[in-house]
Amino acid sequence: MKKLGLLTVVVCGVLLLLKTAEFADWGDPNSPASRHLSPYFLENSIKDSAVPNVVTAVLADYRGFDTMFETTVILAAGLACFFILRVRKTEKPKSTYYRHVPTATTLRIIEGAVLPEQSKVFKRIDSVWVPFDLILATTCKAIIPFIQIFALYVIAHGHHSPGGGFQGGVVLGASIILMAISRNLGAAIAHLKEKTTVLMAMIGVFIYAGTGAFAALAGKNFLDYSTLATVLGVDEIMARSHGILIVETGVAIAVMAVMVWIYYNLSSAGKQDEGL
Amino acid sequence: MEPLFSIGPILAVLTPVAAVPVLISSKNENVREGWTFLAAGALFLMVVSMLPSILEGARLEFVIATLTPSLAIKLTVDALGMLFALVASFLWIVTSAYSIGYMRTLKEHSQTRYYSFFALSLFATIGVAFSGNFFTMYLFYELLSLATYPLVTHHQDKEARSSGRKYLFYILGSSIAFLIPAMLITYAYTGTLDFGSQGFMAGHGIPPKLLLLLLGMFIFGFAKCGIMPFHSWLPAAMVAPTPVSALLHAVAVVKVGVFCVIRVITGVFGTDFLSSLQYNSYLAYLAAFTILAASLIALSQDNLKRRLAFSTIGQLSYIILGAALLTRYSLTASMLHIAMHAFGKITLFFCAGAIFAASGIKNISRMVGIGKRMPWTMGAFLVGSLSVIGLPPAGGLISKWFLVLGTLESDQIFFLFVLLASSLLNAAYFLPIVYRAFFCSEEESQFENKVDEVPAWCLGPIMVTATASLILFFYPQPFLRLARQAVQTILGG
Amino acid sequence: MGEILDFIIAKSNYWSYVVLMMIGLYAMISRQNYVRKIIGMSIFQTAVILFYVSTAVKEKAVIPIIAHGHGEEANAAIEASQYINPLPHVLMLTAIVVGVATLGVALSLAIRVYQKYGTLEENEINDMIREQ
Amino acid sequence: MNWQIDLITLLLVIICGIGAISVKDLLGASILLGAYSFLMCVLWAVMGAVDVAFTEATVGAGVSTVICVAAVFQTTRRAKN
Amino acid sequence: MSQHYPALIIVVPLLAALAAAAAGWINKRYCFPIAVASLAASFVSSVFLLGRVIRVKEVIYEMAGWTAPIGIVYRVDALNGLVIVVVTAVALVNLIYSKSAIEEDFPDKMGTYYALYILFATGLAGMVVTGDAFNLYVLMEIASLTGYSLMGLRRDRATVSALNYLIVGTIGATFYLLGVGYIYIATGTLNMAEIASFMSQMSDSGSIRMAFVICLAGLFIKMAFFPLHGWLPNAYTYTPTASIGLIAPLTTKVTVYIMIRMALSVFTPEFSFKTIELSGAIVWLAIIGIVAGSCMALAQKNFKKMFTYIIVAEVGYMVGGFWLGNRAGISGSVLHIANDALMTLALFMAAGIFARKIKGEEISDMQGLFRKMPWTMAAFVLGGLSIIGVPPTCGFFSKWYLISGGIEAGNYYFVGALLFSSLINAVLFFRIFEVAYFEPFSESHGHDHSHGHEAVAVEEAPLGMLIPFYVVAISLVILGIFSGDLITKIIYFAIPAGIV
Repeated sequence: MKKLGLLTVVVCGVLLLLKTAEFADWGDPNSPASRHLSPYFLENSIKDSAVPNVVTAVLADYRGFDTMFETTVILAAGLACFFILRVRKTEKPKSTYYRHVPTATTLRIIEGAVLPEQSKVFKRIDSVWVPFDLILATTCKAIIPFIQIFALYVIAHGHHSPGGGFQGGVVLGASIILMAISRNLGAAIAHLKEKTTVLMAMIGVFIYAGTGAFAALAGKNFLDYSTLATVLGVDEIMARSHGILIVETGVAIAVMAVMVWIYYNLSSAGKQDEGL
Repeated sequence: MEPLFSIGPILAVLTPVAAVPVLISSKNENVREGWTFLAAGALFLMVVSMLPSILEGARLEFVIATLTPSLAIKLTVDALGMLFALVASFLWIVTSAYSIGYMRTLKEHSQTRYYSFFALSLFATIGVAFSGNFFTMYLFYELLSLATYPLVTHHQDKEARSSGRKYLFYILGSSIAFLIPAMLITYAYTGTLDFGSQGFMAGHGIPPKLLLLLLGMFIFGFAKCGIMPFHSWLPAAMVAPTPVSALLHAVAVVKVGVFCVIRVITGVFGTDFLSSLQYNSYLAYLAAFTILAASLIALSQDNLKRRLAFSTIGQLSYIILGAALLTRYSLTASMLHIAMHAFGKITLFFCAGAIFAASGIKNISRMVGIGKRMPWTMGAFLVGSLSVIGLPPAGGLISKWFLVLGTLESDQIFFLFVLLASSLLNAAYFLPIVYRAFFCSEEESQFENKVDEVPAWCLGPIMVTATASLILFFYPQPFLRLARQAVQTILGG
Repeated sequence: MGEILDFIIAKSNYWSYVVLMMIGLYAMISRQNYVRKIIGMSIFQTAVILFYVSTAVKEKAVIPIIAHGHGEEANAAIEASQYINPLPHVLMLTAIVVGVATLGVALSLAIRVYQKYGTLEENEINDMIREQ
Repeated sequence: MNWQIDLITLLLVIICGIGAISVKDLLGASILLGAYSFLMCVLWAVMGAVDVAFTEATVGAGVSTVICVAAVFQTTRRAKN
Repeated sequence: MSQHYPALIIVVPLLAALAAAAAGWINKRYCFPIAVASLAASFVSSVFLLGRVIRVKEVIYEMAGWTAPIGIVYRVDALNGLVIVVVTAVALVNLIYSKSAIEEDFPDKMGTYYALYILFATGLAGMVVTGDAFNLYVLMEIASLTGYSLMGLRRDRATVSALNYLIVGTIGATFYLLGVGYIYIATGTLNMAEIASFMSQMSDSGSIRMAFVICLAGLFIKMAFFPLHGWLPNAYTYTPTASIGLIAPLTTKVTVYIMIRMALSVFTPEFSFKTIELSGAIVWLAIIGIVAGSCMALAQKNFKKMFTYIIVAEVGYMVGGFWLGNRAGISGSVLHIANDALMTLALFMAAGIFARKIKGEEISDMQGLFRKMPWTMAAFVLGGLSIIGVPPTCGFFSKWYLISGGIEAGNYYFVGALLFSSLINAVLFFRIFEVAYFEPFSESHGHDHSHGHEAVAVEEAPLGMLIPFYVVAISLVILGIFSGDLITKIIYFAIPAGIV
């Protein structure tokens, strides 16, 4: 297998390398790729949708249909991870671990006995021993809100600066994942239940596809945001701009939810009792 | 002459198939068999209703589907097809009656399946008879192979399994390996597959060697015609219940094979084109070889059905020989022999089945004295034998006579001797059976008194076909006229 | 010397994409461990993204966010050659997301495989299957 | 365009790539994959693909690495041969 | 609504997938009706769309209202009009068929299963109708990702084979993506029609040639074309019943469609058949693939695995027929996409019924089945005959065109391979029929497979499975009879006029 692999790789590699000679030079402004289609986007994105970040304009408007399916890909991945991994009924762990917060001592409780889940003094922790680190926990607790605010900024400011629904959604999801890592999976799930993530994922994609379907129902082509003009009471250009914001929001919700969902399932191998 | 549009052909073809759902769903065996009769009768009437217009020289046509502008699935009724359909549909009625007697006497299992596939086989047979082009003919030909498989292997035991395997291997294998490519090559060269009165192969610049190859592929592809060396499925298929052997292996399957060969010679290659190529003589020699070899093998068979099977192989080659000689008389003989041999051979098979049903005996050596117990059956057997040998007063003489005239017409005396030798051999393997059945001393007789004639359901059909064989000697008109008309359209005049 | 350097600069991105791609491909074909195969897959996909992004680059151009896209200057004529080609970027955003989605599914399958067989080595798993 | 940075980063990316598929410790491999992604992101930022770089930084270097580490924790750290 | 058919085919199932997944968390009873309704709507739209395409030759739908090179357009002509009907029909029929199997196999993940199922169908349908090379990649990934997970959850081996499939499939898809990149670098556009319009000036460009080769290599991997077919048999053999009826008939066929689409409408026939001198080599690979696939099928004892090798051979038919480069061969190839989808569906439906009823997958487990389940076997026989290529089933007609294409091109090796494969298929299926027909039913069925609890009574399949099965089996014959109309009214217009 090794030799075969090496042979394949060498043959493919040499072929591909030889053909790079045919490409336009790196950074050549006159390559066909730069001359043909992209000038239209660059020159018209402001005219068409008043979005200075051309990438966002192309992503969510000109090629919005791609992006809808990109969101669907993420959703499909979430569904797939859930479908493959999730186990609903697991046997109760033989022993559970609790931390006595004031003294930072760890208690191991064997079968039967249960400490009050909602107690302020005792906290349930994962069986894979997690050293309690006050600095880590506090820092993370402190920065998570800032991360989330930054994520919202990225989403909302995608029209004018790098960023948008995807990046914002991922950052938002990462903040929840950070919570799960710095404390434990249970803490994250307590904040954002699995069912909520699923519904959010559906809603996120639905916002996107629904906007498109609205345009189709209103008589124009699917995903044509200019139909929003009458609803929002703005002209067609601004309607496109707002439409982009709406679908970016949908994307952000879906991506954030799915990222968290995938993490929940992967980090606990589908049991969702104990994380990393 | 332009063909007339008519829904007659499609109705006729669909009649047997229409009966199948009813057959499957009916729980009561009387209802089921009643339906079989009804379908058989309806089919016969439908075929007969088209007879007058055919005799007037018309051609009826119905296009089922068009594949490409030059290729369609279409049904055409002409004189040759009419002749064959008439034989097949009439004998279905008779065989249905016989089946009832035979199957009930032996208490066979899965009778519903049996009758359903019987009807399907008839559907395919009539389809072949009425095919308007080679493609349609091929479709129904293939369908027939599959529809008969469950009939051949009806007993579902080891023997049936190995025979079924052989049957499929020869029939399906040859058609996939030879027929499809031959058909496609032909189509690629000529751009049509519609039968013409003088074929459609001429004038397309096909290299002669390829033509010979194609002819061979067509003949061997239609392995149902039983020409050597592709004959050994036929004796193997004798494991089937006797009515199946009777209808399918004396009438439907093998006759479909030779019918297709006649179509290839007349409708695909065309007689003029073939005789200009001189390839017909190869075919004639092959047929002659088969005639003699099969007759000799038949002599050595002790199992009655196997002997009949080899006799069939020989008789089929008469038909091929007649077609291959390409003269007016020989072609007439060839077509006529389809009918004559059908009536004769089916009588013989019915008799073999009746003997088996009544006494459980399959081998000839144990049939000594049976004529005294079953005089009617053996009397019919004699008539059938006479017809197959070609002796008066049975219909077989007529076709053989024409065949002899054909060999004279073509100045090929060799084949005349083949025919004579074969007739002698036929007599040698049939007449002793009859003789020993009637003329033997009491102590030689192998039968107890309790062996008696078969029930009326069995005997009736035997009588009908035997009588028909006799009548055809005196009154061969319908078939002779159709055969003459068919030859006339081919050779003109 | 300068010519060679220019040539290297002009093509180095394309060369390295090929190299990376082949690294990934090699890992996917030859490595026995499934996680390593999956890592190889990730590298493989990223290499193609590198290729696309490299095609978008224009010399002396800036990122594709229109300067002064607001207010009164918004209607000023836009010179397309000033900005980097945005289209490959858009495509590659999608490709990155597809990449992480594939990675997630692959890893969950790998976890499942590990739960069943207790190993992630392809040859060991094949041996186990053969023994069954 | 800073081709020097570009070349050096390219070199580093390749080294990280080779490292990620060669180390026997899968956790290390995952981290190297993260480093690879991050360097890639730098590379793209240098090339002016800011949106792509941003996405790669969050998705590739961030979430991908995390789920990779998570998967390694759920399976095994050791890769044979 | 009629102008939105191309969008409806895709969007209705997409929305329904969301609804089905959500319903799985709220009330599971709604999942199935939602799924069926959406796929039915998709099917009806595609039929109407085909009707419209027959009238107007080409339907273009501009997503978001942006015209061709700027935005993404869906372009439906006779070629994909036909394929889309097949895709949606197969997805719909198989869904109805596998309701009980889904309820049995995945009781607690039903909603997710339905959502993945619909998304898979959506992805395939999108791949068929899209007119944008990159959009195709995204949809391909949707179909692949959902496909991996639909495969991955059954017995132990399913997961490993799904993982292997994922790795191979990703290589294929990424190669395709790279090929699109090469096209983009040379032409600067992603719209298929526009690429084709540039192709006449581009035909000597090295990157276009490279793009062609890379795309083709990627697609060959995904469709399991001969030397790259290793992943398919394992992946398909261990796939759950409900999924296999969707994945096996459609994945390879849609990929073959994409190959045809790329060669005809992106790279243009002139380039694909003349400039690039690869077609001869590809036909040769197809010939070897047909023969090897058939022989491997002959060596199998497990009937599901046997079917998978038949798929490998059938891919050889389609690819080989197409690269013959003449009208008959391409017609046969396109016709075979439709026919083979239904034939494969029929086979795997039968396999699903057998797997449920006899709890075994060996051919020897099928003893006496004609007696026990005559209706199922009757339809199965029809499917088998179609694979063999016996008239009047549809399998015969596509083979007819393929062979006549081979004769026209003078490639008698291809003709020989097709006939050889037909013969082998005849042997394969009659071997099964013989076991099921001649050998008496033995009561020991299933004991060693069903883990202790008593063997399930072997009897006729429930109507919920039988009726869809019969719909497919009968459509094999109907499709066969009307294949002439299919060729003259639809497929004829799917092939560029330059090809004779």
